[in-house]
Amino acid sequence: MNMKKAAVLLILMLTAATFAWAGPPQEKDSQLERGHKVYDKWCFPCHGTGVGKPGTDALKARGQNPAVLEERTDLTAALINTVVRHGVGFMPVFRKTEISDAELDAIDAYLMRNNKK
Amino acid sequence: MKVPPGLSAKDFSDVVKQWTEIVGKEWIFTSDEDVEMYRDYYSPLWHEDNDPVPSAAVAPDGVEQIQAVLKVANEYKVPLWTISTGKNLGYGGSAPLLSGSAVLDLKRMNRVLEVNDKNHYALVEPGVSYFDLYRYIRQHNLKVWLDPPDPGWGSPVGNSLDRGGGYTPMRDHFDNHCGMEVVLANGEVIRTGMGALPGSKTWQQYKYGFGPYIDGMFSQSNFGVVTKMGFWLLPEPEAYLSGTVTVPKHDDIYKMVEVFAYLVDSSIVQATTLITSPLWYVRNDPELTGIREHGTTQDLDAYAARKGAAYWSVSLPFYGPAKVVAAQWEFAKEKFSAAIPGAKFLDGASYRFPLSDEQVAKMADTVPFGIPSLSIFSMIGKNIGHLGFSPIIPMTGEAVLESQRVFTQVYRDLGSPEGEAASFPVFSFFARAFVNIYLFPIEHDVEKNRKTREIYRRLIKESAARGWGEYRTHTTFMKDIAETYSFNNHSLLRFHEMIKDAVDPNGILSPGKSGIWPKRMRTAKA
Amino acid sequence: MKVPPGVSTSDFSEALRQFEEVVGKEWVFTSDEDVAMYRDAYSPFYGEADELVASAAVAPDGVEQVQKIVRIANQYKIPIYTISTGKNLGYGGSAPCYSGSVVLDLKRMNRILEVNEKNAYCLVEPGVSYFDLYRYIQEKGIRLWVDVPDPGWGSPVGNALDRGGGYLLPQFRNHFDSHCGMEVVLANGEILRTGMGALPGAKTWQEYKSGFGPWIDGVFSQSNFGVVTKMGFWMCPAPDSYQVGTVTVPKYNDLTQLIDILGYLENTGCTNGMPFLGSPMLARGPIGEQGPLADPELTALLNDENGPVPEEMDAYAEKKGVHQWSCTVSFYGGPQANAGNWEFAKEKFSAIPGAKFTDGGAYKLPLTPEVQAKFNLPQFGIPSLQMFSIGARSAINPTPGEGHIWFSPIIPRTGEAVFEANRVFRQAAKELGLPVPPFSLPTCYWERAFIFLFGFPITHDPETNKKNRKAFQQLVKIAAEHGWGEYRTAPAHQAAVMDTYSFNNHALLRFHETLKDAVDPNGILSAGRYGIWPKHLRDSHTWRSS
Amino acid sequence: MNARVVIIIGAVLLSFGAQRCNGQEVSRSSAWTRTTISGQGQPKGYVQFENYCSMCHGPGPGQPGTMALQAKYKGAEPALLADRTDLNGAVIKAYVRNGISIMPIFRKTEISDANLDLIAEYLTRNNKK
Repeated sequence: MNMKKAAVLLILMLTAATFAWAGPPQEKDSQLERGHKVYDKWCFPCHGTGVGKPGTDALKARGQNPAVLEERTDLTAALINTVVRHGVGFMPVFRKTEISDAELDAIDAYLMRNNKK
Repeated sequence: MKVPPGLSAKDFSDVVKQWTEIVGKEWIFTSDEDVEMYRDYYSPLWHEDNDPVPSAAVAPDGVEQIQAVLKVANEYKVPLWTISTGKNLGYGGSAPLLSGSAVLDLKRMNRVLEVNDKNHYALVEPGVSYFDLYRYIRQHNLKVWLDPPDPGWGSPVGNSLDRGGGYTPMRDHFDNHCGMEVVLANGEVIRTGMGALPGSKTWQQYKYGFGPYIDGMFSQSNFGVVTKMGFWLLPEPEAYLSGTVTVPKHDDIYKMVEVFAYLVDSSIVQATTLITSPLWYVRNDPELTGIREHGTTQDLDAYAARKGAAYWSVSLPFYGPAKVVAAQWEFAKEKFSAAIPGAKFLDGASYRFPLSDEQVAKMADTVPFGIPSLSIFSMIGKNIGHLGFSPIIPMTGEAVLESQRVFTQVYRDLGSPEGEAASFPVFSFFARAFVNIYLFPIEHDVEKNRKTREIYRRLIKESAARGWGEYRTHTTFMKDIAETYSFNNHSLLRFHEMIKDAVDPNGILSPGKSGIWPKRMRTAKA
Repeated sequence: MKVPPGVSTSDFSEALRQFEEVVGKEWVFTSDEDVAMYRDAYSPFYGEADELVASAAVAPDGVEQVQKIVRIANQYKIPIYTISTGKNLGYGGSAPCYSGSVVLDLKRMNRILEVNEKNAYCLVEPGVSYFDLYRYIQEKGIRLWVDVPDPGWGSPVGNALDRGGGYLLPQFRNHFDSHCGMEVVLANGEILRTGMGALPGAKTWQEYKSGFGPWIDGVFSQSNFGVVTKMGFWMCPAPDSYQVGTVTVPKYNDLTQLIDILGYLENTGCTNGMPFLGSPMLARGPIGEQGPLADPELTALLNDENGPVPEEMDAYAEKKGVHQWSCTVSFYGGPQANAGNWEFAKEKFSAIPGAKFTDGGAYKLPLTPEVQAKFNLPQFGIPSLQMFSIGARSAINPTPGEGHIWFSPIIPRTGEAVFEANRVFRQAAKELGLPVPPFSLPTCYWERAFIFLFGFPITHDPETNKKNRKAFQQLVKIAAEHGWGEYRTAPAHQAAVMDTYSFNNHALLRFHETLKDAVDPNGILSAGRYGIWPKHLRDSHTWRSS
Repeated sequence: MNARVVIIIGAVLLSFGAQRCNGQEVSRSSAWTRTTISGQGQPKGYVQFENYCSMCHGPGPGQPGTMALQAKYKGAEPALLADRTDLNGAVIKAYVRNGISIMPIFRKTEISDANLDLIAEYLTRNNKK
């Protein structure tokens, strides 16, 4: 799927419904699909679109553009893992019983899917 | 590797080896990096040497594994600290009270066992978060609501056992639970209420069962590991309406609270709201602070009139059939107008249910409509964390005034960590009493946190002196607050200790929770 | 003079002497005549050797005296049995569970300590009866209602601790649920206060239930872990208006949808009064207004060996032009809100084809005496003893029995459960030679669950009582096999019922016993109550079927 | 106690749910809506009788005691205890201290001997001397 179509599909999906959770990751899901589902479960409530998303609001207030993590193309696994495992600002730590290492790798893959190669 | 107090390194490595056989290498955490993740991220002791950190964490995925873990813990007298999701932030998070304890992390036990939308109840494990349960309900298109607390990432089991509250008519979470399964310290499994009857058909329908009702013993305590809990849910109401009442004068608070109490006690207002003063937004105006210091209530009234601001305001939430919520609002307006000359009324939001996803997307605060969110974190300012100070005060005007006066006086004496006078919003989370909830900012700043702790401890004393007690607190202050409940030479705490020694003789479950220590640690602690 | 089992005569007379020093000679009862007054007037063993009787009774008039008595009992290992008013008739009355115990009679402790109108609560001692509290409120013109059970001579403390129920709004008619704060004398004689009461000078003892740390109040209900000497209760502010209405539905299977809709209306707070299920066709309505079934054809349909056939019942109902089920719902609150709620209820019930409605009227409160006479007093917070006119001698009941005890299983809040319970209990009644009930509808005391109430007559004929006891315990077993457990029962059957709550090899009872040995090591408090025996009596008394 | 009786009671009692219904014409007395009983101008023992006995033996419909005595004597004796002239202290005390039919026992902590004497005095005030 070329990048442009993926981006359009993504935006469509996000604005269509804030409740985008597509159920728990299945065996057959690709790494990207797994990452997206885990992201929706754990990160969307703070970093999603729409009103009252503290993570997006905080990043917007700090001048981060785009503030929505899924729209960024500059995130790295190292940065994501540090933030998830050590917390930043009022975002607390997420333990391995919450987000396992495998799930964190899938989130990394999902958030870096649009990075320039 | 850290070792729990009272154990040798060799013993603890035996323990870790046996636990690893039980839960598997992936679910036992002993490396520094892993253990650090269990620190309380909002700890008021951040970066100080007595900031508690566990020696290890073990994550079972079911009752059998818990029983096996407890068997080993009993053998070696390993102090454990049970958490459900560990998101009890502001009250201790995922860290133990006794540093070096091993955390029993139940997050992996996240099965939604049943949701029944004909008799409106759910049965869940401790690891199920409000988000998980909400998603389950949406996926199965069930016509019931949850009652989430502000942050939705905690769990119904963990939050209700710590006696948290929410915003819909089902706001008293512990009161709305029905039936529990508990693993005792000796590894035995009991089921409370109707659950003790094998094949019971009413475990989530009748709370008490037969004989003594012991569920309350497992809340805010360390007498067992709760592994399942049932909850009564609210069937989806037809409509919601809110209306705001404002009164002009300082002394109108007496009558306002009286009418409010009548409406709440008669179940006309059935959900959580808060009493505020519009003057809070200008609290730093020197003219106002001057009047507060030296002026009379008439001066305050004149100031409010000059500013065109009402002195007090309360918004009333109504849930029910559309015709009825409108009638309840009219009835409430009649009562307030009859009691308080100059009372004004403003129609607030009104909704018909179910809400569309588009409506929800545009709502800043979905929690009063049973939809979990984390938007609270957008509302409470940008410091790292928060620490709740929450005394229960009577539902009277006198108590509202006196609590504001006493608590702001403490700030005046000790100086506020971030410069401005605090205000202590008065919430009606609980049916018959108010609760002041003040969220102290927690910073990654040792000096500021020390100051916060000093003020916190002074507030505890000032409240106790006036007959107000806290309903819940952070692990750091559990000892201080347990000590204020001292009737008849601490007879209640001694009763708790009597039960603790009977149900947990080796003292392995959550030592120190709510001030309850096992026998072998009491002598050391006293 | 009787002596408690396991106590020497010398120890017992020394203990009695010390009791007399504490409460005065006048309030220690040892003569046969006085002690006989503590018999359970409705005992299932009336007049038999196994009747549970007291050896003596002692009546303190305050907490300090209770402490002294408990300490004396500890010293001489005297089994004592606590009663508040002793009017727990049908559930044990004033007699002990462990025959030969000394009854600790708290009736003299009848102080009303506080009634707060603004925050709608009271604090009372165990000897205060519903009549006393109601009279106090009437005298003072306090605009609060008391939630009363059927008989008004019992006490809020005793009834709540045995988990009885009443007739007003849900949060009040569950009496234990509506309590707030307790004072308890422990077996070692120490006093503790629960909830906010543990904070000296607490201002919210009757306003916030659970205090800080474990909430232990439940441990002292239906148990023997302490002597409760004070209890607070949330009371109902006098409502503005009352409205009532009845829906009837034609078909046999309509009952299921009727109950589901009722569940929705109750759980959303729309109908806040206590609902009543009835049956115009079967003349099942409130107790006392339902004579035996007149029409043999209907009785035959009901007693069909595999239970009533819906199509046949529908045909009969149509022929007679009568509806099969009724549900009466009521509303307390502002008049417009009541009317709105009744309209909404009718809308919801109209989903059942053929549903018909009768408006029972809307009334400003308090009711005028003429209107009050039309309604049942407990639903307006007025205590009475009218309930006994059902069991007493009357035109339709020329030779009454001596009393009643209750078989009261909890069944799910569904139509299916009501049909199944009737099928199961009708079959059991046939097999046990009991009078077969035509069709029984459950009561709606508790939110979210039903109680199936069966009154067993008590007679003064040992043979009849023996037969009824055996039948009672059979019904307990049969109910348990279907997942239905009793919520409360008389001492004679408490062990048998507790035995059905046997999950994981009786783990719950063993947990109760662990607590008992910790809080009452000498086992002096109310031995045997709800199946909990002290260590030294456990092996000889615990009744285990398997 | 013959079987027939048990059946009647059984039929009435077995579906004895402590149910109540309203809306239909059901008469209930409101004996207990009065406030505290004052003794002025009343014979000795009137207040005690009203306090402890009137909720079952008072006037008006739905009074279990009055109904029972009406069914028992069918008018040969007044159904209201207060109107009886044939009672004596011993009989009254026997019923109160031992119970009769579904009337349970009243202990001394409920009705003291002194109050019971006063009640007996009240109920025998019209006996022929």
